[in-house]
Amino acid sequence: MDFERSEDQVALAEGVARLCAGRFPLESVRVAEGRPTVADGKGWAELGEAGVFALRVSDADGGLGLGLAEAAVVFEELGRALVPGPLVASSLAAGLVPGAADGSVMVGAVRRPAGPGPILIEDLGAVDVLIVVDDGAGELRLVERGAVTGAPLQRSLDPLTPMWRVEALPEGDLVGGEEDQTRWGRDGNVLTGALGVGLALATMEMTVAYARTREQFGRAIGSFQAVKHLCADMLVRAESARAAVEAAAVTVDQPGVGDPVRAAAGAALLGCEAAQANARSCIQVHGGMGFTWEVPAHLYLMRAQVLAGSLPSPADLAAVVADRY
Amino acid sequence: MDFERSEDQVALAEGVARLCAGRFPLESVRVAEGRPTVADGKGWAELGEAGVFALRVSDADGGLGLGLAEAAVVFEELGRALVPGPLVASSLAAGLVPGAADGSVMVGAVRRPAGPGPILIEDLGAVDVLIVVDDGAGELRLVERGAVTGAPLQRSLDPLTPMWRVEALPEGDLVGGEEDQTRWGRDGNVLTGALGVGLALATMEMTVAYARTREQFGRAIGSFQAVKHLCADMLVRAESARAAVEAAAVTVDQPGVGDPVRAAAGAALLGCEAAQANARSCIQVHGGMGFTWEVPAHLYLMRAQVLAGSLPSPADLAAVVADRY
Amino acid sequence: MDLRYSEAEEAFRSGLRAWLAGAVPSLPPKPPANDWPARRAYDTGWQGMLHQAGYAGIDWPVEGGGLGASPVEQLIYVEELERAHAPYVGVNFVGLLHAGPTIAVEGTAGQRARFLPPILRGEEVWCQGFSEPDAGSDLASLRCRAVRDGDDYVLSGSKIWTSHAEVADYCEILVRTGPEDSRHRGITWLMMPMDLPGIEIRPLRTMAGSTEFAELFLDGVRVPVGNRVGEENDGWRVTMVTLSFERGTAFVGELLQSMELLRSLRDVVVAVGGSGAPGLLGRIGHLGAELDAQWAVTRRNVSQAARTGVPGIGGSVFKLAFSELRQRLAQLGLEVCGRAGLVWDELAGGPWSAAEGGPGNGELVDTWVNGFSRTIAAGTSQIQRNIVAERILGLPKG
Amino acid sequence: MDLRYSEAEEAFRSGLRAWLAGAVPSLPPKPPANDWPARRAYDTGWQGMLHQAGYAGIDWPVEGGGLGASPVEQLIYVEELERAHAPYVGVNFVGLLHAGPTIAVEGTAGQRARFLPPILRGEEVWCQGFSEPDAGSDLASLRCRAVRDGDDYVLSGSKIWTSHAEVADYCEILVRTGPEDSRHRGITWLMMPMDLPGIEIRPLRTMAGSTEFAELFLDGVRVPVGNRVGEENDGWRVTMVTLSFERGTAFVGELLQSMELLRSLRDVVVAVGGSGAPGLLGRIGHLGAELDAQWAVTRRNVSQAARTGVPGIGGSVFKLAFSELRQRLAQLGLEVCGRAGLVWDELAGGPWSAAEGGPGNGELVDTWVNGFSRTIAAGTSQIQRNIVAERILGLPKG
Repeated sequence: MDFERSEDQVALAEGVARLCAGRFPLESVRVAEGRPTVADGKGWAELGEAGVFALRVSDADGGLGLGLAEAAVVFEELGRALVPGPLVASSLAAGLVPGAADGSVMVGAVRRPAGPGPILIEDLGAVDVLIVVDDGAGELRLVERGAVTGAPLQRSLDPLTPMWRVEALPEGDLVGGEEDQTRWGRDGNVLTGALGVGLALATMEMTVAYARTREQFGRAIGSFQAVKHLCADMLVRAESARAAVEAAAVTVDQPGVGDPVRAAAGAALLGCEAAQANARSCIQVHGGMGFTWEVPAHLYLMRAQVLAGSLPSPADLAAVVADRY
Repeated sequence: MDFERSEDQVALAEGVARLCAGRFPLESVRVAEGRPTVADGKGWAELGEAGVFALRVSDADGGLGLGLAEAAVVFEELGRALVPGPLVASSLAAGLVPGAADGSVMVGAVRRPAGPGPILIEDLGAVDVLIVVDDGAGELRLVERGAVTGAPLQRSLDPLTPMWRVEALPEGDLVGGEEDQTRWGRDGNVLTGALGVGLALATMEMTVAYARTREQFGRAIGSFQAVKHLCADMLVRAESARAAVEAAAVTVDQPGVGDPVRAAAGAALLGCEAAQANARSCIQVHGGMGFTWEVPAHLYLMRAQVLAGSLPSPADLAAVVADRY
Repeated sequence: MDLRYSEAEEAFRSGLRAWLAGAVPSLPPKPPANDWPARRAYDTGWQGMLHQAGYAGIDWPVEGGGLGASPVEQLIYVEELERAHAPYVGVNFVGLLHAGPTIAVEGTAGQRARFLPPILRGEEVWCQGFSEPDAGSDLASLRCRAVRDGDDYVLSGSKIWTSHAEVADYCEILVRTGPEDSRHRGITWLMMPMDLPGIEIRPLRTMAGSTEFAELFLDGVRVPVGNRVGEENDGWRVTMVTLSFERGTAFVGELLQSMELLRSLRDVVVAVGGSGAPGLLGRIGHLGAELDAQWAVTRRNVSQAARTGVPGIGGSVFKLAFSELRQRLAQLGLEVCGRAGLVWDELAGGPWSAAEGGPGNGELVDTWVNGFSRTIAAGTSQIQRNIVAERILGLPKG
Repeated sequence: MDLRYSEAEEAFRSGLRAWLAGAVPSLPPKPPANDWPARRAYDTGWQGMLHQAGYAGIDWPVEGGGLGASPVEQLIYVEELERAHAPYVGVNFVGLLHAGPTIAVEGTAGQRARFLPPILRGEEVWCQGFSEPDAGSDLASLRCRAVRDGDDYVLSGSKIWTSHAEVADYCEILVRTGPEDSRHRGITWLMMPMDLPGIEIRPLRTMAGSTEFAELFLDGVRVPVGNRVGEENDGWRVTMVTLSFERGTAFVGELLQSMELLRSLRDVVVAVGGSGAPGLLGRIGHLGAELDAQWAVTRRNVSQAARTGVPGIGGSVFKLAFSELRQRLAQLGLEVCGRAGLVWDELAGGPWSAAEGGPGNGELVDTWVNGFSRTIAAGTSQIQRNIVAERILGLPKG
């Protein structure tokens, strides 16, 4: 048992962090804020070339043959860098949808809604194909972008994740049965949780940096206990969620070490919560500046909301954990 | 509209506070800790003489003809002083049970349980009669103490509120119908909330006094923000709950100013929560000493638990508020 | 403790209610959120109507042209306006609630005569220049300098969080007239015309997408000495006078609106049902009890103000409690509307939608996003807790 | 990241498990809670059995007579003991987990030979004399004096929170040998025999009703200089060495027990059903996810210790998170057992009762009451947050 990251995993994280810093620096990502299409095919192809989506595809199929643990490590960095686009869907679709693995095809996803209400889809303007997850029927279906009639909404909560409205979803082609649909939910929970952990770490670091330098009453605000304790709680949340996410990933990779479904649900729950709560603390510690558009604290908060909105509700995730405890 | 206490109400509170300080100083109350019978008839009679139970009985019937607002003011002081015994039941029984109003008869109460499980009754060793509240049937029934077979439990959570176990409750005599039972629940909510507010204020004052004098790292611990903020939150909780309890009392007294049932449920909810949360903070700020038997912080916590245990569950109280909002 | 209103108070209420019943429906449609000239026209138009009807400056002292109403009448006033869904005070906020009252109490007779009537009539709009980039929580460290030169003060520096600066005629501004380290003792309160040379206004976009606030950059702006309210270097006290003038009713409208929103969410949850409903209703009931408690705190606060002229500890209690309550309420609202909470656009098709009688996802999103400012603006919750602990509970300064 | 155990580790686990399966059922009944002589006999008896079986001092260095097991084996050890419901370390806590390891690392060869074997065999019991009435969170301000007189130190002062003092043979005690204001630099670590003249032990009752702790009053107690571990005035460092020796497994037993308790509560809630069940199950699932996360944090911590010899930031994360988790778990437990939570006596008749396979109300009450010490003992959560903020996040001291 050695739950530390391996040297390869550390190197992988550093590599992705470098890629993000070079290709997706926040100031350049922010240029697309509020547009109906944010993620672009060129950036996507670069992520694909770097192996972001092909990580778990077997060597034989041209992938890297790694595990969900490595994917979680990568996704933490993608979250931290606020990389836009349907990262989780495209990663889960690698091996299922031709072109997903190398980033030449951008794959989005949507749950087929059980009840009434509008159907909202993230990044519909950018994707090439859409996976419709039908939890009721236990199916994954593939829909070509062209077969979907949708319109961008004027003002998405996350200005880097444009939401599109679709009146009705086509039936689509069956690409996965119950096992795939279960795997999609489980692994999606882990990867979404990993993105959340990345967000939570980013806001923690941003907050600590600000608290060290911002002065009020003649001292750095980070010297006040009220601020210190907010920061300490951010660390506890982020590190607890990170451990949960990585343990869930390893539990999927290594049969027998635990219940992967329970671990994945918990990882999603805590990863998103850490992202949300840390973003709130980040805004609070930044004071008035935290409430401005300019300071990116709100972007992390809104992305956290998007992640949470892509998952089953917290109550449903908790029910899975309770049921399998 | 003048929601401040009147001069008479202020004087009433001061009088009860003086009575408690003289008759029920904590060091003398604590002598009875852990005994199967704590409340005593003599003290009860003195409370009765002071009018504590007869407050709302009409002048014509030998009472003081005051309102629930005055009762709430009095009960806040009784809670603050940790006065033991079935205060709420005896107050609600005044006018219903002969002798309750003047304290010559100590009246306890118990809800007739809907489901299985042991029947626990507070202070059964001390009471003369018992009101059985049957929420299902919408009735109040009177049971003589002698008709109840019970045994004291060895170790009650609140060492000043001995719990007795009873295997079965006799049927008893009908002393109140649905209206009385509804009134019992509503006014009991307010009075229990008032006791809770008293507890919350007592622990707040105790905590602030300790934080002012206890030194660590060369300064009073109350100068540290972490302690300050715990204390500030105690004030917010206690004062919010106090306002809620007193507004509920006045809403019962003055038809037309609001919904007394909703206000009473909210008062019970917030009064008990303030008592519980402030006791927890009191223990925390006292550090190791707060965990000792000697420092009375735990007595306030345990009394808060007893109050909460005498009420419908927080979920049920909240449901009443939601339903009537 | 009496929660009944007197006959005179009830008469005031019914008169106001009757007038509002006619006035509110006669209003033009609300202008777009960030069209400030249009919003100025709308808000000042409404203020003009209030003035015509005799409802302007209800809580202002009579010397200042106000009605000198009691805090209880003021409470009734705010309550009725909210119940009638009347427009918010909007761009008149600073003039009516802060600058005006300050001038009414601290200004000269000439200043009162010149500046107060246009505020009450809705003719002149004010903004506030207090905070600075490096003076937020620690306002007393402000650095914007004013140097006396003949009959003028010459102002240089910058201000932030100046609301409605783009459409304001005057700015109540705090400047440093004492030495750099004079803190509270070296601050002066001035009325700065916004059309003077040397003022640059840069809109500041909030995370809610609003351009309500701006940064001000002042470079040699000459403000006549006659525009000073109070003595030189006495501006801190002048400001505090006005803050204590605010008698605990500033958030009454928002509190009542929160109660209405909660009721609406309750209806949605009941309509949707399902296994999640009891849990959500429990949270709704709890929030309801807490909002009721803050309504009680408000009435206590107003009663104290009516007796003593100043609100008691209730103001701090309310601020701390309500700012967090409002955030929790909005969080619950966002959960209720599910994925529709991922967009500001008002959508139809869900039980939460305005089209089906619900609060509307756009409204919920707006409430949620704006909620984040509640624990920051006008004193962060951290600063508020320090104040409560030190000034009310008497804990030693740290 | 690998969560699989090696063959050697699995072999260690199965050997231990097999031994426990025989040993635990052979134990006598547990003595009453506050009968300390009986508990000493019980706990030391169990330690003797562990020693006989070769499972004593598993995580002690080999030089100290321990097995020098890896942190992973230590984790397995604690885990298996908990799964087998083996006795807790009890009165041997200080000797096995603190005083012994300190002597093993910092003591002389003679001290090791004299003091370590009796601890491992369960023959000598230790207590701890660190905290003082005026030195709690601020331990470095301790005032208990030790004055050198010939070959003795003469001790005067008082200590508090000395666990199992009544039945202890030795006390690891921190005393002030430097000037009054020398703080960390003037403290010395001594081994004080508990039978010396001048030691008064006054039991300290906790709010849980336990007399596990005591106050010590020392009046001219003569401790031989040979009983000093480390140099004079170097006691702070000596103490810290041991604290870092603790490799993140101290609360593993309690964590696993918490998971078992949560499962048990889940079963009760499912059995009871009703409209409150989904809400309770939601809270249970959330707590479950959080406990799982702390189990992951623990394994990370142990892995770091295995690689580097010292645990990383996980120890502070775990302490802060778990102490509050434990309180919330206990709170939930108390809610589940309703009015039965108003007494410690184990009752029958409800689905939560031990008689019906539930956790038992007495157990739940005990967990709840003891939970209050979790955010206080071994560094309050407030102090912990300061440490995390300053040492891990690098925020400036305030």
